[in-house]
Amino acid sequence: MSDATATPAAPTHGIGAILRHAQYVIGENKVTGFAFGLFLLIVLAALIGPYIVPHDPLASNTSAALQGPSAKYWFGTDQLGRDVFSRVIVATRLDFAIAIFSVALVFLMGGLAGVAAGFFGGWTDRIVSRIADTIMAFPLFVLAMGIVAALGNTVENIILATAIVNFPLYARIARAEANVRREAGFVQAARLSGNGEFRILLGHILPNIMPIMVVQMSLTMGYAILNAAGLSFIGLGVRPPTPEWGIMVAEGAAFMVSGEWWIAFFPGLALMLAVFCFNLLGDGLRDIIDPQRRT
Amino acid sequence: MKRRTFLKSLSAASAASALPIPAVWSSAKAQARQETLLVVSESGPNNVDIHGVGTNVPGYEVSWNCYDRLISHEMKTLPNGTQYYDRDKFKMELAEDMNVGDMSATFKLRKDAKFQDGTPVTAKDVKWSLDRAVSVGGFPTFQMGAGSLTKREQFVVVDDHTVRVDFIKKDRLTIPDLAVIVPCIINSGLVQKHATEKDPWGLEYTKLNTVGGGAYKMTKWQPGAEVILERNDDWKLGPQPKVRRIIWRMVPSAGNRRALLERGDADISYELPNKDFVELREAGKLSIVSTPFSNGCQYIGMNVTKPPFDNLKVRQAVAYAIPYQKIMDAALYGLAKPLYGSGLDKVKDAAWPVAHNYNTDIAKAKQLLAEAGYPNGFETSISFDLGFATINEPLCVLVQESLAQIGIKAEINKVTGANWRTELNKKTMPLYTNVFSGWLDYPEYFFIWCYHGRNSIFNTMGYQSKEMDAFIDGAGDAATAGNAAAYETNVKGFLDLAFTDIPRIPIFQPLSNVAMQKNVSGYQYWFHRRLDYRSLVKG
Amino acid sequence: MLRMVLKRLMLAIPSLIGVVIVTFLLTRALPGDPAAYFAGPAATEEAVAQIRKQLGLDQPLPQQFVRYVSDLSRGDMGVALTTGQPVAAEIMSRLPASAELTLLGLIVSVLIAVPLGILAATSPGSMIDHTCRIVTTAGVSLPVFFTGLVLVYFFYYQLGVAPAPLGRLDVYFSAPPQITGFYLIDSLIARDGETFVASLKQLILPAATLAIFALAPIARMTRASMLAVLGSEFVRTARASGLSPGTVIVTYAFRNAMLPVITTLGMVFSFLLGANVLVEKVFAWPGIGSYAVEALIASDFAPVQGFVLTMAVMYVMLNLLIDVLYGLIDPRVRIEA
Amino acid sequence: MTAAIPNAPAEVPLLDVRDLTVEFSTRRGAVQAVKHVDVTVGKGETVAIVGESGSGKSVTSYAVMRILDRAGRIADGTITFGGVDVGKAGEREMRDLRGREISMIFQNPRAALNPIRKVGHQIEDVLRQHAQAGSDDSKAKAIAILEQVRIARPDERYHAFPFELSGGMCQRVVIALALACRPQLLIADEPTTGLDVTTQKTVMDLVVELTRQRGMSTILITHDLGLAAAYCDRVVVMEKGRVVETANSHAIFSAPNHPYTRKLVRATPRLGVTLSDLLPEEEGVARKASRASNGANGANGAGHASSDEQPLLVVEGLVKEYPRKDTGGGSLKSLFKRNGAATAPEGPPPVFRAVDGISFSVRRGESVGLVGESGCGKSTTSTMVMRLIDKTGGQILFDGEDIGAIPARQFARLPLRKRIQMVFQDPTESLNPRFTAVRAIADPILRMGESMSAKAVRARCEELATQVGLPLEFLDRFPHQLSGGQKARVGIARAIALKPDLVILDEPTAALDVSVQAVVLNLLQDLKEQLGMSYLFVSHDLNVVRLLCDRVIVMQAGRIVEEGPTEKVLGAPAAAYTRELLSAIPHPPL
Repeated sequence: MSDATATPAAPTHGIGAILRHAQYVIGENKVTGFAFGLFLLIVLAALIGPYIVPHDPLASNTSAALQGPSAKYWFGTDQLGRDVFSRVIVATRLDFAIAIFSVALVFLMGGLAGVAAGFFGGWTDRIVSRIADTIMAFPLFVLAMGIVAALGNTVENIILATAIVNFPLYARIARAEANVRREAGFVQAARLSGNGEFRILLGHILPNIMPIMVVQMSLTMGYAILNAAGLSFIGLGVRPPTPEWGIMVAEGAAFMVSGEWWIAFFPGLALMLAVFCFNLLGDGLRDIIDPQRRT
Repeated sequence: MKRRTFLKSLSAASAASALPIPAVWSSAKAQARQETLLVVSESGPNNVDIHGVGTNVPGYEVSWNCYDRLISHEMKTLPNGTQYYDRDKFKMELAEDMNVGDMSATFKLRKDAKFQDGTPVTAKDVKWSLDRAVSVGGFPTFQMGAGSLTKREQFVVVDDHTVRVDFIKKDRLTIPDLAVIVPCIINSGLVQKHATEKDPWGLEYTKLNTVGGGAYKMTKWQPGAEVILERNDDWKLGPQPKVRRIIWRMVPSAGNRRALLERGDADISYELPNKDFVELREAGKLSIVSTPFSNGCQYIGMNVTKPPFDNLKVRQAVAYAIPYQKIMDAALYGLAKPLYGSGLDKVKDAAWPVAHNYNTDIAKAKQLLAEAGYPNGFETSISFDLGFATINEPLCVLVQESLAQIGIKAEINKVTGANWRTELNKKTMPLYTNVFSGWLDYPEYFFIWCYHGRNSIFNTMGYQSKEMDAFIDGAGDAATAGNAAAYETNVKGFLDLAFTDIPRIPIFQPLSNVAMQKNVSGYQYWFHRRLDYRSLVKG
Repeated sequence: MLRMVLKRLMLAIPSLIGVVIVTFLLTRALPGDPAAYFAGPAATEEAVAQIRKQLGLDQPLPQQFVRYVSDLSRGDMGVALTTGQPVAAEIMSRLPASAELTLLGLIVSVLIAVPLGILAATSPGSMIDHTCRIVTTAGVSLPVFFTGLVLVYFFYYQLGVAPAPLGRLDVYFSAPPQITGFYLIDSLIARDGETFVASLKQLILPAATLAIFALAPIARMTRASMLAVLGSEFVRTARASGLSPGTVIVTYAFRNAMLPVITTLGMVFSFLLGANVLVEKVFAWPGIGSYAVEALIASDFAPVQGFVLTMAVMYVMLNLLIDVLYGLIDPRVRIEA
Repeated sequence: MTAAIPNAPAEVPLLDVRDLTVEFSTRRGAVQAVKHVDVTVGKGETVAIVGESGSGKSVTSYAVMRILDRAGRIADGTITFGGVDVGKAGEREMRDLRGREISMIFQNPRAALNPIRKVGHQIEDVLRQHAQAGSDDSKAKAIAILEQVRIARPDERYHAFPFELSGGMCQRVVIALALACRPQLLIADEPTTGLDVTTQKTVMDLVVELTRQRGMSTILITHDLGLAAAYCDRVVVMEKGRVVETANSHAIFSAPNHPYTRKLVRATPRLGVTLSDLLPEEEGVARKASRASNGANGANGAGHASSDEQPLLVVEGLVKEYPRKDTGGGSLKSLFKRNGAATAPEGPPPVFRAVDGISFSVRRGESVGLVGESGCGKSTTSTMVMRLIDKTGGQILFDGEDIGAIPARQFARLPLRKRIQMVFQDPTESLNPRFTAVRAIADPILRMGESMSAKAVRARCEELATQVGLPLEFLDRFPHQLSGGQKARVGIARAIALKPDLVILDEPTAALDVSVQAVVLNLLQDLKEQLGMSYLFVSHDLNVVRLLCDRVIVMQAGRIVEEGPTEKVLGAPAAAYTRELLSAIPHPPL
């Protein structure tokens, strides 16, 4: 056949192609490669961190309080003589969990609501858009504070608050993406194939906007951690003595001026690196999905 | 290398340009600086009238400096040189003479006393002010009540310059209670102009304005940010204060407050973390004055109305499990007076605060807990006021860790500042830490609030003991009657009982720390622990 | 244009109603009892109950809501417990401080980020591009309170080049006569160079903290939209017509690329207003953000409600402003309205 | 691979491209988009560069202008324009060249104009850049140029923004921009693609007229061999980055030399050919033979449906109204409104009738063509018949049942759904990017077919793939791994999976290259014969309609202007509009 001149796509399977593409992007873009490596480190720390740290992150040792970084205490010790390094590592799991769960939650709430709004339009759209507008009209951090203050400062509520403040972002992106595809040829074709509207929404639209949502999720993970840290900073974070980066920075902030910079610095650095990693990774993912639309 | 030199030159250049600016641009400003005292603290007043609804502690400071009272206290010098108010010696302020009789006290007012608007202070003003204190309700009325001043009829105008205060009962706290912040004398004529039917005491007006005759008047107040007080040059009730102008800035970050002090920008600050005080003292660039809180201590309280803390052995176990020394070292940096491990089975003196005989002894605590029927411990929560997190948080973390060793799993519960009082009021927190200190420095005053069966808000444990009540009441009666021996027996009685029954575990007596520039002097410790600007000197 | 403004305002009304309701419910759910707070220490149960009644807190929620709304319609936002001042007055007096800081932060950020974004877009994949990406991403990855603390530590405490982080003006200066409430502008109007320099010095660190945070979204958006526009056909046409690179980039590409950037600016501004809350706390800045945080921590309803409502109104006005600005640049929007 | 250049201009050519190679650096390394290309353009000559997508024809022109993307570079060869070595010229020199000596017009006129700048100012920018006008006279000059490109009321249009002008008008502005500085060479890159055939004619006529007047040379870059031959002196045919043939335009149709040119010429639909003629010789012969044995001769012989039988589809008085949204795009009214010139005496009706009471029928086994220019309502009609949108009025009877009365949302669940299917215009867009080919074909079977095992579904899909000529190894690929023709086949396989009675073909080949179009059209014809389906063929291309349809319906502004058997309507059109459409089709010189 004369038209059988398809592009010579080496792997016939999609996943293979994506992996190859990912490999290319990571290879080509050192920054993304670095972010990916960092991400693996974070995951590793979250998974096995608590079993490998040199000291008990909760054990106080007042005789060794406020020691600077040394061979024994790599990141120094805090006010109660706890090992900052161990606490920073152990905190990874909690911060990572906050990020993952809040992002998953906001995807379930905002992503699905947005897709439905964009696809069905009409009242669904109006309600979802109104909710998103209302949330947007709040200063987001203050709303998160309010939610945590009102519901109590537990990890669950921090996750919930982070998810709620991100709702408009997800709803809007999902809505826009679904709206574009609402009358797309393949959606029309799906209608012709006898797909009901819900099946089209979940089976055809949603998978197509997943890549964009995944990018967004990666970027929001960083924001989720920052949000949790900010809440901790003003005293609405997790309960002591649980190690968490934000609260460690807040605790260490007071020691900064007296020269014990390491108490706040290392958790702050970890915090920054994690957020940095998620942001770069989001960028990288965007490259993988669509090299043209990198922003 | 390059970067370093760059930074150096940068800092040098800007230092050169930054420092002389005030001098070059205006010598008036440098002059002003000499006569201005910059005070920095974490929070500021919400109301400058102590009679107001919900006036906070910083508001007391404004009231103290801007209003006069009939009487005040003399100063004494502590061995370390600190000026400390003398509980037992009164000084005349608005009154030029006080005559305490059996069931009344008569005050002659100074003839030259004037309010800040120039109107003379009369007996009418005094009566109106005291009437107001006992009438407005809330904290001021309660405080007056502590000295058995409860009815307006108790305040009698004898003539323009004579006021008599009648006693409803004999109470040795009545006269001291007239020297606290609450019975301040207000310019009644001026306030009444602003009074309304809904607000007969003119609280709305005095909330924002200082309407007294004190040594300072508030000229600017930006809530949450700044208070400016100017010296009242017509003030005649004492030597003229040296500082012309007080600028009181609110700096929420303790680190910033410290930095301001160290760099010489701020003149004086209290409310710094202990660690900073310790380091500042070691650095020696500033004068640090540390004085134990009069009649106060920080303690661990237990709710005795509910299991498991209704069990004496559990309470004792907890008392043996508190890591006292660790708290002293890590949470307080040694800047406190320990109230534990006295080594004495019975208290030696009839004085308070005084140490109890518990010390950290995990084995004994375990044993006691087992005896109490909790060999494997139990789960509970320990709460603290987030407003004082610098000490409370490490303290609670240490206590939590230590309790875990005897099997008690305590979850830490942070309570926001405003909510703390509500929570205390509910009396449902099983385990918590708190500070209480009384203005009137008498042991029975403390115990009436904190241990008496009439269950005031500060008896946070819900502690009820007939025996305790008898001791406390006995001490009060003995004091009024002037029976020193009975007083001592009763005081020792309630102290020993408080330690054996141990519903609350005193840990330490906090220190009131003030850091100031070397050129600032004249600091005086008052029972309210706020600054008295009148005695401060700069330069 | 007026019709568009009115239409936009109408559209914002449901959101504002939503904000009022959500804020009301949220603040009622805050722990803590204002009555107990007002009653002061050592108050009896009865005293607390009486104050509760005075404050109307004993009534069921719907009635409290009606009362709140009717107060609000009279411009009465209630009285703050912690400072004891009427909320409306305090917000009005503190708003300029926050606005000045946020705007300066935004301006600094735009001045850095937009050229950076353009530079990155004109040479995608280059070192400049990567550096821009890494620097801005690092900026947005820093928690603002941490940035603020580190800046204070270095520039004030260590190097001593920055003034004390003590609010809007050094202690020994007095505020310029209030006209706009922006010290920078007011001091210029008053021809008081000394105060201008002093207030500018105070502004530098907090504004830098905010600017660092805002760099990334603006630079990214500038880069992305510039890249899109540079690849568009009309730019190709302009190039093919031999127009000079300056004309192409400024008249053709930049103005078109600004459109999405302006939208982003709106988002960034509202984001900064949120970040302000933390920055103001670090720098003792007497703005509405720190006011709201203190109030929230103290379970003090009225300021929180007032603050949120003010921010919501500002957000609406800001979006309106952006739409108008958008209309000025893009004739298509103008006609549609 | 360089073919001889017949009739090479004797004098020194204006543009001389020699051995040009353009490389793009991509992820897979450097790719040569243009390989060793030679093109010359003499003074006053009009040369067409023809090729299918990916042939490198546009890249060649960009190289001449030196406006390649960042990734592209001239790897080899020389480009000489009027004695200037373009490859070595400095950027400044090039800037002076562009717009003043060589200018270019692009495919999408609306996108080619700065959307937020008045068109007059855009022309002035060019004038001033090349010092053709100062600040005092630039406006007058710009208006004069607008007038030259036949824009009515140029002094008003000077202030218009591109979005306020129609597509044809925008293209005139682009032409004005290109000709403003009286360049010597105009490069027109697919200047009329996407425009209606009548607009195409006026634009092309204008370009030719203006360039002739000024003695300019022109390069026309197009995929349409017919257009190229009709308007140009010489034609350069490119394939995969190489020039395969250069010939005089009348020679290219009559005696194409290169096999590729021959294939291209054959595949171009034109008068007097049948479907099988479009295919390359051998295939076409075989196809013709098989059709002959089936007793049908090409498209028009398929009239085996008896006329007394009840028609499959009857449309009666069909109306579709949309609420009027005055977005101003291209409408003159908004222009008036803006300038306040006209007070718009009567307001526009509140609704806009996209389809205005049309009636027609489709018999079983019949192919009906629905033709008209963009906005005539043909797609709205087909979408309503498809039951994807609801009608405003009238009836749609399918097999006697009024399917128009069933709301579109419910229709998807009815068994009737599988009897009406559609092949979409854009094969790429109509395939879910996340579905493999087999999954896309299986979709209707899974949703509406009898329940069967996964194996059976697969078997059925393979059967369908074979039927539409899609090699089975492509079944597990995703759309982006398939070529345009393969995607079209997947779309067709999906449409016929449940053996529908009526298939609506919505410009099924508009997005395809001509050679692929030829194959797909033949495939559609074969399938129709095999399965006995009816087609409703929606198209703007009369040449294609002629090949595939038994009857033709011509629509204009929501109404039917003419209807009848294909030969009659296209051979002897009764309506003026039909005649206009026919005459606008470029006729290569034969």
